[in-house]
Amino acid sequence: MLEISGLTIEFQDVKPPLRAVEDFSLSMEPGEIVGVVGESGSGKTMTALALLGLLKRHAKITAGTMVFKGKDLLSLTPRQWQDVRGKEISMIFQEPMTSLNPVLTIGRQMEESLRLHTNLDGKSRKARALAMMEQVGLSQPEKLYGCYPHQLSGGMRQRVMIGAALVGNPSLMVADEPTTALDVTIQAQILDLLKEMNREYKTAILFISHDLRVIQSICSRVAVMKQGQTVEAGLVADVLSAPKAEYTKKLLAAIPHRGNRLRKKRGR
Amino acid sequence: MKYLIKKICTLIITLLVISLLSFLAFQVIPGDAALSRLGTGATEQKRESLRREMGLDRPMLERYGSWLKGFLKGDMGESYTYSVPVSGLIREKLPITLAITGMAFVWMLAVSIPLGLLAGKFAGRLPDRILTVLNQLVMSVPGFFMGILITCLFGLALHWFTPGGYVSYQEGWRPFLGYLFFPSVSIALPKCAMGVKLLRSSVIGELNQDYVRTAYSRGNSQTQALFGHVLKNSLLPVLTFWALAIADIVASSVILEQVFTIPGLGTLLVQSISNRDYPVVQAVIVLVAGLTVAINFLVDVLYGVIDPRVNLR
Amino acid sequence: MEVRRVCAGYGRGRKYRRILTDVDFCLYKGEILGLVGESGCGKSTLSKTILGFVPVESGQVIHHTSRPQMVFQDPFSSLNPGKKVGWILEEPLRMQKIPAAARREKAEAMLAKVGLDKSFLNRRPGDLSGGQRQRVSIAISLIQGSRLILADEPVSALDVTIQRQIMELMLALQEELGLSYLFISHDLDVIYQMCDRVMVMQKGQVVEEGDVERIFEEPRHPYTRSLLAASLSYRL
Amino acid sequence: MVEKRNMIVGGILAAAVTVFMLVGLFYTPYDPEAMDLSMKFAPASLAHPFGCDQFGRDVLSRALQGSGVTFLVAAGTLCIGGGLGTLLGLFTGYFGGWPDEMIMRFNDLIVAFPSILLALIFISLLGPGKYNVILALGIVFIPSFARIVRSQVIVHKDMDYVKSARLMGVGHLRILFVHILPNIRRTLFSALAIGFNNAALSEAGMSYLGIGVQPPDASIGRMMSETQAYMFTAPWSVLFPGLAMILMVLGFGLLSDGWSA
Repeated sequence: MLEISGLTIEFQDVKPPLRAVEDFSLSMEPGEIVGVVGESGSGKTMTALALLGLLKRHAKITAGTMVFKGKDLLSLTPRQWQDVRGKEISMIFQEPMTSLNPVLTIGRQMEESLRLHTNLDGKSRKARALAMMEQVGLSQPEKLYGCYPHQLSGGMRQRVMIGAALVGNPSLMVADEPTTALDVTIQAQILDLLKEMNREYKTAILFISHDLRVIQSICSRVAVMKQGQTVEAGLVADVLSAPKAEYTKKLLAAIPHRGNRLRKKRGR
Repeated sequence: MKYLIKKICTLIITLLVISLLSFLAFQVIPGDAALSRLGTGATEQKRESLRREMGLDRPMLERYGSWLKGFLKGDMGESYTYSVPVSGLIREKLPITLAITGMAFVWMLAVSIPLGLLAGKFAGRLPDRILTVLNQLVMSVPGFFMGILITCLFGLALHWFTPGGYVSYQEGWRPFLGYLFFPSVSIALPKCAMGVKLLRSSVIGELNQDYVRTAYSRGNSQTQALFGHVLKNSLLPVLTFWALAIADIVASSVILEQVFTIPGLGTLLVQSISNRDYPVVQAVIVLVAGLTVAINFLVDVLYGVIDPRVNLR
Repeated sequence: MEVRRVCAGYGRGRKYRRILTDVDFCLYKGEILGLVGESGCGKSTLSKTILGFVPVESGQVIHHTSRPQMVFQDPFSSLNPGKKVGWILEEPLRMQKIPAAARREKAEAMLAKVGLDKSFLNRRPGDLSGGQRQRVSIAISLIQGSRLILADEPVSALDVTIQRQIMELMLALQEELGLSYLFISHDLDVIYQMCDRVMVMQKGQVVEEGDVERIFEEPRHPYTRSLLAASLSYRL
Repeated sequence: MVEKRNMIVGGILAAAVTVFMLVGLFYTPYDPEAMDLSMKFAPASLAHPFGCDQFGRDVLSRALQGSGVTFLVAAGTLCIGGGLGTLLGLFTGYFGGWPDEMIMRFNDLIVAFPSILLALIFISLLGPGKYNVILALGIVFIPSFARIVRSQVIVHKDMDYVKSARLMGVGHLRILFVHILPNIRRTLFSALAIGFNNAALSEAGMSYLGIGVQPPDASIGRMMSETQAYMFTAPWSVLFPGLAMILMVLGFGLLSDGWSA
């Protein structure tokens, strides 16, 4: 369904141009959840933005191809991009507060993709939006419909983001650190929701995270990135149990986990 | 609703404070009001009787009360210089100043919103650069100098209007407003420049917000994102500027009325200050202050309408 | 240090909102006590209360040793952006009227202890990476000779590899200097790796307290159980 | 990049204008009041670079003297308004509480009010003249400075570095002046540059209205109100002083932009 190969992204506003992503390759099948993991500066977010053609002006794709359902994404005109975004590929972001427009109602933002990509009238749009809100676990959707983002908690906002991203029934959703800003219990709920939506709608998810624990719980395959380069890729189980790259080993060793207490002596 | 009530309370208190302060200010004027009215040649007796007649012998708070009551009824005292009721003077001049400031405000909105959006959208590119330079220049011209330049260019050189040929509104609204066109433009120009600059930076700031990225990710075009998402957010900070600009417009109108010899409130105020005609000065000040505060109140309410978060604060 | 039945909150008069209710615990010498809970549970308020930034409504905070110091979560805002690292490090010594030469010497020595060389003295916080800043923060907290450190999410803003380095540094310093930490984190795994004892906090109250192994293996309070159930732990 | 260029251009302009004003305080090529009817409306020449006015007075000398007075007024205003306003903003912002509430409410009221009108009230009470103008404008400018400084202090006082300084045993005053103040200096400089402009413009406007600086002190505003009628016959008598004013505002404006960026 999605075939990225040799993707290279450069920042061209500095001299010499800075390579943010180098020779990135990835393929995804329909309904699959694939993870990209890396520390800050690894280029994982740039890759995600490139998939929706949302790179800032000074970041340029200098090599590689991105083919989505037979369409060459890199040759799309701005007009054609608009038809892909929200309809074929949608995206959710890390900060559910700032990623929602503060002065528009939840309802207006939920049904935006429908307004842009379908000919549905206001009434059926609202019906679809309300049904979707129900599905992403927002109780009392009628009441929330007229609310504004600041009236919702962080977890609810992320549910709204997910609902708004799925309401147009896209085949791929890019999720850029969707649970990083949330508490552990909320994080678990949102991850469950994403898995459920993935089952329900067969929407493939490209899951970007810095946290291998999250990747392990939701993804089937993973690519490990470091400073723009893919150091390792494969099935999550393989990569985590038998890492080949030095960096992956280092990363795995650094993850806090309960098999390895750093505190040897105990004080009193 | 709670927000509105709170704002109305603030408005009333503010108005009271303003009236009290301006009343007190003109109570501590150096020199005796009765003295300045009669001149130094008057006898002690005459002054005493006048003081009683003017009510200057009563306690301060009582005088404030009766002054306020009179003011609200439209009785603003009597001008020292012209010996006519102040309210009459003001009623005659008020429409002139309202017309000129109103026109200036409309020009400001009409020019700064589209240009500000344009400059913000094309930030760093040619239209923006031209606008920025132009803006910087316009902002640097002192108000009265702008008036003089415009008089010279459009009045003396191009003969599009007759400098000093003011036509009263009693003689006809069209020539009246026609004469006010250039003065109001002179007032509005620097404010336009400020407005464009502010809206531009506000739009640029909003365009960098995460929610704009979200809007694009749902398939909005640049124009759709600009008008559907960015516009409302970026107008919020500019709204505050507009409220302040009204005060500035009123202030410039005082000066520009002089440049274009228009007998409005500003001219009246300046003359009264020179003549130490305190009742007139006081009335004009309180009136302008009241108007400014009221307009600020309206802007606050408008803010509450546009920004849903306000009700929480 | 002892915290005895402390209630505290923000605001005055009618606007007062109580954040902490009857928080009661001891921190022993040389111990690392973890504090875990979700955002808004009062973790940060507790540390501010202990330091005296938030007034105590009732109960009391007793310091048996010197005044505690703090390592903050956000290394970007905890260092004055306008000053050089050396200036910041010397500021507490300046307050104690220590002569300039001795100050510089001490600052250098302290930087060495946290693994930074003396070239850092002349750099500004803006030029440092997150991990380096957090090292500087630790140096500041130690330079006054305090042996009790409150660490409010000291590793949350860092990448895992850096996070690990800072955790190891803190443990090494603890052993070398016999420090006591109150270690606040939202990450259960970090707490497990670092701490001797742990307190679980919910809505301003400590709902469960005990040795790390005990809490993780047989949690008693339902809230602790739900936290443990929700937290993703890396499994081999 | 653009900011840096603005800053350089603005700095040069502002410096040049300041030198011009300072010279005007001490030296003029001719006696600004000396009338020479033979030179009435003389255009610009080597002897009179800015030409002469309706009484044959040298426009350059008058502009120099006038801008000297303008400088004095603007600087005096900044000392009073900027100085007191900054102090007020620092203390109210840092300590907060009810005095802060009260003063800020009062500030809101005054900031919303046309500043030149406020100054006119003071003038109408104090009477016109150089020093009264300084006093009036100075008082009127306090709230705007207080507001700007306060908002910045509030941002900084909640940052962790201030708490960290408290833990180092640093006193409130030292935190305010040594730790926080240097971090808000750019905003402060920017406000001062804008304030200089506003003060100079207000002085010019008030003098233009005839209720600002009084003779024998010269003033560009009054010069222009006198020569305005001859704009067409002798444009230099108005244009040159006006141009001087524009350059000043432009210079300080660019400087302010550069600092605030």
